[in-house]
Amino acid sequence: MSFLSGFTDSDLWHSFIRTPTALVSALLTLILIAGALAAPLVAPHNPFDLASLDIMSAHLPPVWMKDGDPAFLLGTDDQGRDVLSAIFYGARISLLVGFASVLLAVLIGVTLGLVSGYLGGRADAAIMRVADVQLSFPAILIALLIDGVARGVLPREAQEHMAVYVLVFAIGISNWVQYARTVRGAAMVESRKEYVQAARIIGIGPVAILWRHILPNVLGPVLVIATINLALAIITEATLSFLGVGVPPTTPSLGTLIRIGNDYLFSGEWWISIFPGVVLVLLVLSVNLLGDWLRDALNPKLR
Amino acid sequence: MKIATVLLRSAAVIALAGAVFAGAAEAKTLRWSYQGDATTMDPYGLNETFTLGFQGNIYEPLVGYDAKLQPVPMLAEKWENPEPTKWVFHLRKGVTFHDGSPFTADDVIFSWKRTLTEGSDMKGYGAKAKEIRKIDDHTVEVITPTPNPILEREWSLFYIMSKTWSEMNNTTEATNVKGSNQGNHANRAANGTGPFVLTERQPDSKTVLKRFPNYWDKSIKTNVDEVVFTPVSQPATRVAALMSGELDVIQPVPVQDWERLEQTKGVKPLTGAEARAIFVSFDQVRDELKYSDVKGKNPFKDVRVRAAFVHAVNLEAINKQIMRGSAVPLGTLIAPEVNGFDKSFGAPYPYDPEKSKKLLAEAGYPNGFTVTMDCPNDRYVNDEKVCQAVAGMLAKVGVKIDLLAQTKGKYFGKVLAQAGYDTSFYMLGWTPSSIDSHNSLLNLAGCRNKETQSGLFNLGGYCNPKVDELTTKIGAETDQAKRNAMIKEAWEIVRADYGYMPLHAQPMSWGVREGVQVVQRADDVLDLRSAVVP
Amino acid sequence: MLTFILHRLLQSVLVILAVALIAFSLFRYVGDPVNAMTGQDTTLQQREELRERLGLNDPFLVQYGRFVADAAQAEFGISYRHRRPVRELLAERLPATLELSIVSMALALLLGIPMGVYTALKPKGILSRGFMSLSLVGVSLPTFLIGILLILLFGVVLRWLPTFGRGEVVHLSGWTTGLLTKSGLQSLILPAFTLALFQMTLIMRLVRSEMLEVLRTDFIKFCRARGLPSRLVHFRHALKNTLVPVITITGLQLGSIIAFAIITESVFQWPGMGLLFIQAITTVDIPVMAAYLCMVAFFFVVINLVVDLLYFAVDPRLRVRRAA
Amino acid sequence: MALLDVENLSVEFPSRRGTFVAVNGVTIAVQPGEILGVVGESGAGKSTIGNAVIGLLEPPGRIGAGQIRLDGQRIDDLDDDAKRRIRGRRVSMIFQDPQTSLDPLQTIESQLVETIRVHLGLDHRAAQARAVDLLRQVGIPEPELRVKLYPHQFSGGMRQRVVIALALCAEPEVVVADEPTTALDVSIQAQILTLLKRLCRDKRVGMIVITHDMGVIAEITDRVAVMYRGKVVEEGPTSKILGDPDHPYTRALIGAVPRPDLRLHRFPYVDYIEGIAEKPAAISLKDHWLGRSRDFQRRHDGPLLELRDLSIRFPLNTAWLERNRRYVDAVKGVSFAIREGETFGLVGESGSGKSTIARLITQLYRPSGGSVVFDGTDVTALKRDRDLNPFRRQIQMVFQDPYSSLNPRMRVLDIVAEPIRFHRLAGSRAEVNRIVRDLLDHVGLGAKAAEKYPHEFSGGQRQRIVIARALATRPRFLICDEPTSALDVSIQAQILNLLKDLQEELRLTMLFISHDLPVIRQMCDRVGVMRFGQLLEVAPTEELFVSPQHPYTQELLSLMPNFRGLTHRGLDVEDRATG
Repeated sequence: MSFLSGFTDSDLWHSFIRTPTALVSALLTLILIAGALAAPLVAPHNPFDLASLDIMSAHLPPVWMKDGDPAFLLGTDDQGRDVLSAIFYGARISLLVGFASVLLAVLIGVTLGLVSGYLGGRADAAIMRVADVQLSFPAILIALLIDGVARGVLPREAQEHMAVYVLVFAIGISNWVQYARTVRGAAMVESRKEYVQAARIIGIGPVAILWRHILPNVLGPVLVIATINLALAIITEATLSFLGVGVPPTTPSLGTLIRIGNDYLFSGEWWISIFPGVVLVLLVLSVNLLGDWLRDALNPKLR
Repeated sequence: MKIATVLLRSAAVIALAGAVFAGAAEAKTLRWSYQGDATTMDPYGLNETFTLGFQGNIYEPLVGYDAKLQPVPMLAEKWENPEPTKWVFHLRKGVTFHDGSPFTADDVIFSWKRTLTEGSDMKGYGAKAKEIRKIDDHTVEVITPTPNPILEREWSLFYIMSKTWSEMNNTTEATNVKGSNQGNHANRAANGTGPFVLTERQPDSKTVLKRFPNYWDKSIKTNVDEVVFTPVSQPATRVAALMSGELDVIQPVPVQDWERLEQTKGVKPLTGAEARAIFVSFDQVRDELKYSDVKGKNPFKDVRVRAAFVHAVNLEAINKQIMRGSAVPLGTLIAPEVNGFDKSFGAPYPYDPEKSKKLLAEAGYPNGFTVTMDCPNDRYVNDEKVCQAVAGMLAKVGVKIDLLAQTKGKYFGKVLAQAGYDTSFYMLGWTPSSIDSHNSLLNLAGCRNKETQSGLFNLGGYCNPKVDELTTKIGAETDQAKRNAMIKEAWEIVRADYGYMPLHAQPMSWGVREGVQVVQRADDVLDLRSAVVP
Repeated sequence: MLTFILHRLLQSVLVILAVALIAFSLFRYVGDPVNAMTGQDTTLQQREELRERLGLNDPFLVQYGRFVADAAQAEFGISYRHRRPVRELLAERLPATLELSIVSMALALLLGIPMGVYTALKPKGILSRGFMSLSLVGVSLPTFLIGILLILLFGVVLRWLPTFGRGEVVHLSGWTTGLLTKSGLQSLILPAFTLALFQMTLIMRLVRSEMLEVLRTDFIKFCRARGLPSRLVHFRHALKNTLVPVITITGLQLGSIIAFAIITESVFQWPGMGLLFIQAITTVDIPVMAAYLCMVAFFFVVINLVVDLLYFAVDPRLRVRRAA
Repeated sequence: MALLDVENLSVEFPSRRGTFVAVNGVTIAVQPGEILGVVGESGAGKSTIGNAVIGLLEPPGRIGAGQIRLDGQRIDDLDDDAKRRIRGRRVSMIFQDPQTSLDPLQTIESQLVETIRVHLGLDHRAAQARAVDLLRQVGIPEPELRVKLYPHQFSGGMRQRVVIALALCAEPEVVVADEPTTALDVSIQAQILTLLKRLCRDKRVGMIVITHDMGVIAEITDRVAVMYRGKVVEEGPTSKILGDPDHPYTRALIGAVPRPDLRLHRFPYVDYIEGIAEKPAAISLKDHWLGRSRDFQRRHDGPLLELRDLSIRFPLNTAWLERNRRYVDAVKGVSFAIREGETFGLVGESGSGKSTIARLITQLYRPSGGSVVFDGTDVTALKRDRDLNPFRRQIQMVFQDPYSSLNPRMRVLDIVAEPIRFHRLAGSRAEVNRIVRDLLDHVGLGAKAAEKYPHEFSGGQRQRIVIARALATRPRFLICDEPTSALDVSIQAQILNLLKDLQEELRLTMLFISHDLPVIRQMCDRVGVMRFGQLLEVAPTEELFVSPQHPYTQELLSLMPNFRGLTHRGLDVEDRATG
């Protein structure tokens, strides 16, 4: 209650409602997320249900073009999948992968960052070495490798259903370092502050201090990185799909849809890749814009 | 348009890169691209159609194929098969290798020996001769271990190397990935008797061939002086390069891009049915499927289930929608071009989902079941898409397919013999290298048998002794009529057993610049002897 | 200083070893190389012999040990697919990738830094907003899509630029360059731009935010209070102080550019290491894959070292601290 | 007509919460060679005047009304370039913190030369010569060599000299010095002030010194303008303003200044500033919750706290080999004892190790030698939290910076309640809330403060919260580490009053750490003087101030600003202090 009023009164809120780009992008993001979540309700067809696909209705153009079929607003792909529905469901997967992997990265990164920032010494050295090693590898490669391993070690039956989680894992693992470094820096600053010393004098243990005192104060930058990385994760997923290690084609994500559509760019069946492409760009763009605004808004120096 | 011309010229500059001899400007150049590179220049390095096909422009066999894949004299003018296990080849006189050294019987014998060296992947070819005797400089006598009626066909890709050259360059053994890597020279350089000379070789990026001025056959109709070969793996990029005029011939063209090529002026698609048959099959050996929700038994051991699957798939639809009508739907495992094909067993099974449902119910799976399908996603034309379509159609009769589509590396690593045929339901394609049914029967329809190498690619383990019997006979039968009768019988048995779910003979699909003439051979090989550029 | 470098080198060796170890633990899952090395008619025995010859049947640690031992002598074995020493192959491909990476990095810097400075100095300007949103569109498109669209536009529709390959290259003692020929330069444009786009955005935004920070510091205020013209204040004082973090990121990005080249190279058929790697994956060419991964790791380590050294050049405070 | 005339100047900062007028109709003037002091507390708008004069108002600030004239010519309405040319050339500025006022990546020389050349258009060589000369003038030894160095290679004082050199390098007519000595140690302060004074006289520069420090005013200014809430409430010759102020605010301000020369019982209550109403009613410990803090029974009858030969060293570098590790001795062999109920003062300049001692006593650091004995128990020997917590409860601390010593994300309620909850000092949640409210009320914030967040409070109020938190464990020993050095003088007076009251009520034992001798004198019974981690001498406060033994102590005392002219009106001086 008081929190809410406190929020609506906060500078963050005011800069938000005063920044059109922020408003628009937030709105867009919400719409897309809502659409993705409500896919089963809003989508005219279920593109993941193979039995419902009729290959004879494949490659139909959008409804407003010649021999377009009103049943398929944005046309169909090579399997007779309704592109519109595929987009809804695909966005769902892309977002799932995006959010889940970011969440994973944040969990790992923040935890390690806090530990190494607060404890310092050996733990810090060790963690940061690992970070360096990992940094010496670009996310995309790491994701590729981890994906390879995961597919190797998982029981093959599982793979179909695991594919998404494998991706989440791969992308998540490949992105934690950034958080760790940021949080570490922030945690170092915070832990030197006197309110932390006060807590220690009282006798409060490290875990409680990290959790109750330091964590809340380092979340700002994390939030910013997270938004930017959400966009990045979605792109990464798409790129991995392009390299052929994405989700199975029977349950395509936006990235997979684009990859499939790529094969038809020249054949004039542009709608198969362009529509998902547009949605992907819109999604990523709006998330990026949000992150952008958030970064400036949360940076007191810029206010 | 002016810009366009300028840049076309600059494109030509690209193509002419490496041209050194005088008059390069007027030289007729063919700029050619394939989705991958010819893996090696060593004719015994890899037994793979494209690699050997490419080398076929530099090296030559004793007996080759014409445009119709019928045997034609190459380095052997005449040959006869006087006794079941004895062949005599009369070698062409006055033929010289690119380095000027003359071609003699010694080269044939040397080459034969070389195919048997450690690094060689053509041991199978070498093994077809027990001994090769030199009668005179231009006659050799080949003793086969068993009667072999089609040796000349089976050796169509056994190229002859120069003994002297190989010895001079210390490449008397086939390229080997281990040890001293003898023969690495032959891997990068070449010295054949063919119409083209290898002048530049940058693996995966560029290979340049030049016309061999004193090639023995003056009658070939090509007017190409120089060939610049650049592999381009991304289909989109490849097609773009053709349309932008940077290439003259590309293969393959994604079938869905044909329309576009037809509409674009200056280029056109070139298509025909390939000798490669694409099919799906079932694990009929294990007592319980590895990847299925049916436990304790193997539904595919029941012919009704196999039949149900076969009848549930609408080949016409797949052909129309995914292959754009370019494939030839099949009811057997060989393409029409393959020796022994016959409509009687080659026509597709009728599409009848109702029957499928009924059969499944009879077999005790009224609600179908779930099985994982292994499928490559970068090996055959639209392979992944076809698998999806099959999955979709099976879903309609209640069978749920989990599709595991992987790159060929992973896919073959999983399903082939070395991995113990680790699959329950898979897609595969096959071109008999001899363009003869026997090869397909032996590899695909024969009961698995490590000793006789029979059924090596029979990943589902379909087995019917009658077929084996016939296959052995066919292998030895020298009377073509009798032989083809037996082939027919064998294929009919396989069909009746529903041992496989044949899909289609996949299309060859090339793209060429307007005015460029090439002959499209059913084994998807581009024989430059017939290439003509405007 | 010296100890620092040594320390770093030691660390880098560890990194590379770790990378190799990880890489090797993966190779068991990427498939069976033998299939890519043999034709369909090759018999089972022959395939088995081949496996034996390649030592693929040895335990994983043995293979790893062998690899490390060889790698120590810059010997990465023979490519299964090309049947040539991997060293040669990499040496052939290195120039292409480096040229592409460095050119696109330069592109990213040349465009990114000025744009960043501008957007920082005129945060509210129309042009700045334009840059910002434009740059965002840049990062919001998957690289491969950008590449294909560029090909479609400039290659097929306009026919201005070549769509693939590296054009004509000039050989200079073990190095090949496309920078000296018309066609080479033309073919460089599209891939370099595709590759640079993402980095450019990154750098621009980094410069912007850093610049904004610096512009708020006391010493800048003092510069103004001394009546220095804005030109001096912005470029002599502010920009130079901005560069320190920019150097780090640039360094790291150069690394990830080399890695991202994988996609760009496979889209534009650029004959570089990335393409080699991708093809190695599909054909399970283990020696190539291992060598490539180690190579990339090596690059990163070297780059990081260079970055650290650059700090000393830029920031006098470090010099002293290290000295002390 | 003066050198610089600021006439009826108003500066306003528009914001979404309405326009804030930082400077409101201010009129001041400076003559050549004259030093005008602008004194006031934070938020009074004094710095804004400086920025307005130099023409560098922080956006969105703008001049609402009035004029600024230099030699009678208006400079506030010039275009940016003209303003730029005046800056540094005719009007220059000196900033508070020498650490951050110099470009870290450029040598002193390049920064000087660049400025000189911009304004005087000399060639490079001449500019160099002038740079060296300037450094000599501001008293930097071996200028020829030092000029090649980078800022970080100078000590704080030296840097401030460099800053001054930079400000003066184009012979400006007016120099605005904004808190020029606040960031420096006492000893350095004095030097810089004399330097400024000298330069101002020699070069006939008109100088505006902006400060909150009456000491600085008394030291160097000729005239003073006292600012309060954006207005100049009183202006006149320094002696007059300090000796016989007319305006009640001025009086209050002066009354709040701790005197080195006499000890007050309580500081006069200043009714001009935000914060609290009257002194909170004294509490009877018998029935009050805090009263129960008397419940520890003395274990033995020695001093309550005793430091025995306490030492700690910090590693300078993290070398692998033990032998190349270098250490700094932050505290070396310090021993002293504090009796129950007394206030012990520790004085010394920054880096003398006094704060380190506080952290050693509170177990934030583990000593590398010696021991801390509290109430007969060697606390440093204890390892397990279970054993330590009772002592942690008894020893609490008040920190220097009220802005960083409160967790910005926690409500005041939770901040103050945390120790109570942790040490289970209250039965029910309701009781906790009651206690917290009571505490807040007691430190003069009022119970409703509990629901708010720290950022809603001013520095002084925050310090009260900090004190409330410290009291919440019902401690017996309170450490105050520079509790007021971040606060305005009037706020400081109140906090010091509060601490005095609490100590009397709760019979707290206190360790009071400060660099500020006058404050020490007001608060402490006995004082220890520290330098370089060592304790130089310990003596009863009055004794120390009257007859210091150690030469360093004498030096410190000699550096204290003299306040002889300061009015004594309305101070309640402790009788025993007159001596």
